[in-house]
Amino acid sequence: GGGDKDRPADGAAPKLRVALLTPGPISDKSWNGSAYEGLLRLRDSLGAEVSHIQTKTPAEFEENFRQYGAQNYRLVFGHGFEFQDAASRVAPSYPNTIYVVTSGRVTGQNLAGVAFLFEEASYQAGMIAGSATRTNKLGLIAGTELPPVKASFEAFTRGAKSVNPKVEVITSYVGNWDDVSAGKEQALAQLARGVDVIFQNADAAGLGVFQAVKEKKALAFGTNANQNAIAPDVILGSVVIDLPKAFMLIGREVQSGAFQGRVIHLGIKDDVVRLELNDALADRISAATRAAVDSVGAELKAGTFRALADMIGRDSATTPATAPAAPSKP
Amino acid sequence: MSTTEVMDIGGAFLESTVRTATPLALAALGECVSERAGVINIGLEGSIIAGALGGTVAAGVVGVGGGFVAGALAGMAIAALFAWFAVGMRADQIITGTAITLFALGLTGTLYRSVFGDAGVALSTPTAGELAVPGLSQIPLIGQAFFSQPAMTYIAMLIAVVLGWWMRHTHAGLALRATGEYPDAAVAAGIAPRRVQALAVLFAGAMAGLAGATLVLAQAGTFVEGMSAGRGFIAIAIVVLGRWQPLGVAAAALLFGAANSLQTLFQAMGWAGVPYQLFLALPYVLTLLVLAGASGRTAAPAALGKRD
Amino acid sequence: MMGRGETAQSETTLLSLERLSRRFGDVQALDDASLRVRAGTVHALLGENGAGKTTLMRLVFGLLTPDGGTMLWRGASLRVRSPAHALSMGIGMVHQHFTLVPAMTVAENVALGGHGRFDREAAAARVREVGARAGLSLDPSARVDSLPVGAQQRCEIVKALARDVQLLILDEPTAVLAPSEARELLAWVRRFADAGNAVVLITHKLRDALAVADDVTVLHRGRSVLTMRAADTTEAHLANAMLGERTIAAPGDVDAETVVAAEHAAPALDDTAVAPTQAPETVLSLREVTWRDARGVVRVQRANMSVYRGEIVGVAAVEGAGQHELLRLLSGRLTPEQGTVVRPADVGFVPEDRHRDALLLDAPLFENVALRGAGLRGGRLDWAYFRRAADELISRFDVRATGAAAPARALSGGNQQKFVLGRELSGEPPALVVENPSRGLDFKATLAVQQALRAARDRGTAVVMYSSDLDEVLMLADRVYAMHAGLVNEVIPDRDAVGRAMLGTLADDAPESLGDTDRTPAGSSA
Amino acid sequence: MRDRTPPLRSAVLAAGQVAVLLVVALLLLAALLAATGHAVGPALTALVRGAFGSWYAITSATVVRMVPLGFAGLAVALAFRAGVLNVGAEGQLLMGAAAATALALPLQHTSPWLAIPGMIVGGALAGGVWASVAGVLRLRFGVLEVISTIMLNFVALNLTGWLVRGPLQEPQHINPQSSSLPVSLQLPVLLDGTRLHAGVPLLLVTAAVLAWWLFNTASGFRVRAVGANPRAAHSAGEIPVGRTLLLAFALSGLLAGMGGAVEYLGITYALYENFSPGYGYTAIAVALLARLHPVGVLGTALLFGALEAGANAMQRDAGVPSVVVSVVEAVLILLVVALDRWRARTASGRSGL
Ligand SMILES: Nc1ncnc2c1ncn2[C@@H]1O[C@H](COP(=O)(O)OP(=O)(O)OP(=O)(O)O)[C@@H](O)[C@H]1O
Ligand SMILES: Nc1ncnc2c1ncn2[C@@H]1O[C@H](COP(=O)(O)OP(=O)(O)OP(=O)(O)O)[C@@H](O)[C@H]1O
Ligand SMILES: [Mg+2]
Ligand SMILES: [Mg+2]
Repeated sequence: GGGDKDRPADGAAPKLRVALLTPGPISDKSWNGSAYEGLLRLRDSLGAEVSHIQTKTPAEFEENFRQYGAQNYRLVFGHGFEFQDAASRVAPSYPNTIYVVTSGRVTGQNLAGVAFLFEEASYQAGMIAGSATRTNKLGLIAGTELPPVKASFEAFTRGAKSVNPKVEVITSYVGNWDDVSAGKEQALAQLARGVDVIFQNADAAGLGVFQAVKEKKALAFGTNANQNAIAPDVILGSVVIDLPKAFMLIGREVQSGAFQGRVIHLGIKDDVVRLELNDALADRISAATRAAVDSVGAELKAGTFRALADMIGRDSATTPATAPAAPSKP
Repeated sequence: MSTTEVMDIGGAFLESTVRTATPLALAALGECVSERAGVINIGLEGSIIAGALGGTVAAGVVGVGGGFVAGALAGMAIAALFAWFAVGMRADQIITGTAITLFALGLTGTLYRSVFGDAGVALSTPTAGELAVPGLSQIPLIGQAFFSQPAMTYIAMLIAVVLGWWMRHTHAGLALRATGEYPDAAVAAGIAPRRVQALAVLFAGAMAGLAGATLVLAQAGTFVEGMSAGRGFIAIAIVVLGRWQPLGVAAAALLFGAANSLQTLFQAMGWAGVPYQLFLALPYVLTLLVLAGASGRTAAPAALGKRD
Repeated sequence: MMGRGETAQSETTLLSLERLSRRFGDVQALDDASLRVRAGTVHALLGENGAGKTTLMRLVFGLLTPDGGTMLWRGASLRVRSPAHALSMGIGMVHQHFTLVPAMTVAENVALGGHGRFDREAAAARVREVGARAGLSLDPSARVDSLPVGAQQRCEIVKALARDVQLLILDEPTAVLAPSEARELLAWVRRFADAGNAVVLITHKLRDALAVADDVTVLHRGRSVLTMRAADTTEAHLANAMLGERTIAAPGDVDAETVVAAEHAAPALDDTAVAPTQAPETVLSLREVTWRDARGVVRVQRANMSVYRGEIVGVAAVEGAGQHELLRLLSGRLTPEQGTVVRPADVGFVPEDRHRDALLLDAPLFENVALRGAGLRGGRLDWAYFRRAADELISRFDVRATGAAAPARALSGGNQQKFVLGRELSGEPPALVVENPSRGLDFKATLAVQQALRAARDRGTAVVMYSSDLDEVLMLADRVYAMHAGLVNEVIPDRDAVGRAMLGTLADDAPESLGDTDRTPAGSSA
Repeated sequence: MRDRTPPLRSAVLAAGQVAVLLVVALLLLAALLAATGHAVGPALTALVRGAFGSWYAITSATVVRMVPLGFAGLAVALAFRAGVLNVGAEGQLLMGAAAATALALPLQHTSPWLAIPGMIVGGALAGGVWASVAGVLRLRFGVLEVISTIMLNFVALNLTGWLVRGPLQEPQHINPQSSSLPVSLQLPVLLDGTRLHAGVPLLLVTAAVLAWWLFNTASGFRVRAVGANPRAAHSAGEIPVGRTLLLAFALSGLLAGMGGAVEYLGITYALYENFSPGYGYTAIAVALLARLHPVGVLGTALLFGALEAGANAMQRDAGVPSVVVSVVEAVLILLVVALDRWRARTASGRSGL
């Protein structure tokens, strides 16, 4: 979408200007695609003027952050942990711009990280997978190994073992996020080893995982966006990050002037992260499992769930997260 | 592990080998012809991605068969642009190829978004089913791998055999080889080297387009921006590995497919502790070792990459 | 000597070229060139290097289009669109530089340009049949790059004949051949013409032209300056025509009389310049030197050889006898696996293929001067020095070039050769090794090169010289070594003695037999 | 001689051709943008503004991008001059960055005057070693470097992926990246408020030194001679061809590795998996368009840097997605190529065989 070129006259209430930097193409139906949806939501609901850029390399992160700062954008999202260092370097130079790094843990006056508690719903997905498997073998496939991916795989494994201690988990990495055929081959290799449920987090390459699962009539979980419709006959459910909702929460906070630099935790409690089951396959999940999953959900909402306490930093939210970043420099 | 389990894993490994090798073989066989005419086409990657998109769009309208044809035509269209510069204008083949790849990756992304919207399509493309050869597909271990594959796999095998024959047993094949070895000799014998080169490049484009269409219509069932993922470059390496002989190229594609399947197999064996990147690097290291082991100077066409 | 009288029976004009012109950038290669080729005749086309001979024939073969003038083929207007078109009309051409694909077999090369299925057997049969008809024997399944040059030349001709041509253009076909091979080829040319066909023969050897041709045309600076029956002219007359009516003052220039005299000169035994009383000082020597190629074939076997200060040592051999390797061992361009080579640090070397082995074609001349000895130099290069050196070389050796900055490619073949020779002599090296120094040069350039070699010898340089033209070896050399199948022996500089030594025990089909030896490991591992 | 054009007239003629091609390029771009539903005017304005529109754009977007492209371009130019088809600048650059990263820890307590050059030298050596692998494969085993360097690029990419999750990962072991370089070890910024770092003058000096070495020293001449005609270099120049080729491989890798180290020290301050967006591949076009001249490389690297910078602005300010931008870049490269060929052809009307 094109940016609105009209500049508000001096003194008039400035229009909210929001920018988004994604590390990959917005046509991936997943991580980047839903962030772009969030940006459009801000445009449509809050009347914001928006801009998007797909960055290719860390060298471009800082440059684009600075460009948006210099153009007085009010809110700039860096979509992924990899934007942390650049954001913390740039933020002090542009105090009027708020930098938000999703999956990040950096904070500052005008800098926030958003920790999506993706683990919570991943745990629930693991419970369902653990009870749905007939072979007791579960597969995990990702593009490359990233912190949120690792955490959610760990939570998924714990959830599966909580209902079925016999399950064995196999992890494979495609090596990139857009080679669909390679994603499919990784899935087929796992399926040949007896895996019958696969939880994938591989963006576009994940489509290949679904294709393999479809062909071999196994089961799968979607991630990031609600991917249930992509292969309704094999996808049990999706672990969704409702990025539009998250963006709206942050956008409203910024608009209202209540923004504070911190790590913003968003999870099941906030209805930003949730497990969305595929109704078409509802019969594949036993009532008992469903009840167990729901009760975990309730505990997560209440903040009483302990099984992920060591992984999820919501309790430590008060202590500012230490960024690996160095002191910033203009 | 039980014997049946070993057989299962072995069978799956071979199946995966052949599947992975098919698009690589198609693209590499085309490139083999183009290089035999003295043209190295780094823009192959561009033809592959164009073939993937062309196949996707057409398959939705006219079905899978039409998709393959459209894929070949799309790959050829990109190759025509390359030929215009690299053969017609005698521009540097490497710069031109680099630009063509960039062009095709961008153009396919742009067209894909304008046809299917920013959100794209996913897994809605019809795909070609497997075609089991009666009897042969029942052979233990290798039956499924070699005789129960999408038709494109058999076509690739057939093309390798036919090309091998064609290069040695037709005058057109001789003309192709002469052009890549010594264009002046071709001219003296009444052959028009530029026409030969242009045709060879177009053929390579069509084959790369087929490879791209195969990725979508026989494997992934979907188009994704950048899904060619470097296969064009691998195909160029495979041509060298196969020593510019069609059957050698097919064998080299299988070897590369095997190395890649080994990588997926190792990961699926759950060998925790070994960094997965080492597995991912395996096919490339293996290729280097094979090249070094097959010592002795490889016989590249003498005029490969030369401008005049 | 060969029934030239009989050809008068046919007066049909096969090819007629009228007032053709063609220019390349600033060079007017053809200005007003005319030529008339009668059926049943051999037509010699003569002219100095750069006169336009090749260009004229390339117009006929469809490789170039004329800027002006008319061409007639069998009386009808001729517009040749491409070599394929020329071939289809019965015009074939054997080029000055081979146009064979080295990596393909003889049969494949001969079949090149056909249509439809390629049948290896049929193609081989065709080679044998055409070869038998023409008296040119060839192994159809041999790879061209394994053949000695003589066989490659035969392959070129068979390739043209297999297309059933009536007019065959031969551009300097004997330049690369040993004398016996050249004689065979010319005899065949005569027979081919006598059968009702026609041949245009481009050559620098006036004697050959007069011996075999019916008609002669001389080109000078793109113009036909003389056309007549060969029977009515003499070498001196032709040489005069080739030199044109220029008045010449440059030191390298000569007149026709000298040229003809030089070509017929007896071996110069009397003009050794270094005082014979001095004990000879050995400059280059080989002791029991053996060298094998990459395939393990012995090319030089236990060679012993000495070259003294102030002499020219000739090497006589047929192609493929190992002289190529011998010269490189002497000049230090190859390292022997066995035996010792004694040589000074600086040995000048003039290889036969100057394009491939001596020049950076796209680099300016002064960089080509700097190339000599580049492997031994360090630090900064003083380009001003090399520019001066190039200028000096250009004037001293009469190299026709626009200046020190001209790229080597811009020079004609003869001038490239003079430049290379001059460069190798410029450091006044104690030793100089030259290989076929006058290949493809016109008589004037040949003479200049020969003079330069003698002058070097007279200054005290130890010169080793190989030429595929035995007469040239005998004319220049003080002593002669003959080489056969890797074995080196000194022989008395007498035509018969040398001829026998270089052919070894083998009979007249020597080149082909040597080719076979190359390909048979059994024959060479001895 | 008669149709030799006077210099002034031919200069005007050449300028005219360039102008015509530029107009063609702009029309093509306009058509492309219009066809994909973008406002043409704002998009092209953004392209120019992003590259040259402000002091920040020039120093921090355009010139900064020129640095890795320039070093990799020099690497490719040097190799191609020697007849070595090094397509592996990408992997060599990554290895250079990785080595510099690895040296950051041991060197961080020494003086920056020691540490910064130390990291650059270390990066350069790593790149040199990586390229030498291809050199040895070629000279010992006859493996064509076009293939081996492509393979080594993939290996380097995976190696980097492992390093940032293994030995070089930041101390908290969360993110797949190295820890950020302390300010004291970063390449100094030359102009406050910009990203113009000391790597820029370093590139200029390197190009000048390389040009001087190639064209004025005996060893540079040997490299060029071997590239121009290895047989003549051996036979007429008595140049050790194998050793000279190996030198070319190593020096080429050295330059690319240096580029990686400088990019790390001056821009990214950390090693990432996707450290390079393909600088090593673009560098091939950079070098060839510069006709393999080191000083020309500076010009073409600047051109490509400006293109990328402008392309970013087109995305940000005119909403032209990056996929369209790469088409625009490709069209511009092809036009430059066409112009180049047109010039070459009008310069010499030669015909073949
Ligand atoms: N393709 C070309 N481009 C530029 N100049 C050319 C070209 N071909 C020939 N010439 C020039 O045209 C002139 C005639 O060349 P040509 O090859 O016809 O001479 P030639 O008589 O065959 O000489 P030689 O005896 O050396 O073979 C020479 O000055 C040569 O440099
Ligand atoms: N023209 C060439 N083209 C490509 N590679 C070559 C060429 N010439 C030589 N080489 C490679 O270099 C290797 C060594 O070449 P050469 O014989 O020149 O050795 P060198 O460098 O002189 O060795 P040394 O330094 O030990 O004397 C050869 O085996 C070959 O692999
Ligand atoms: Mg000639
Ligand atoms: Mg040596």
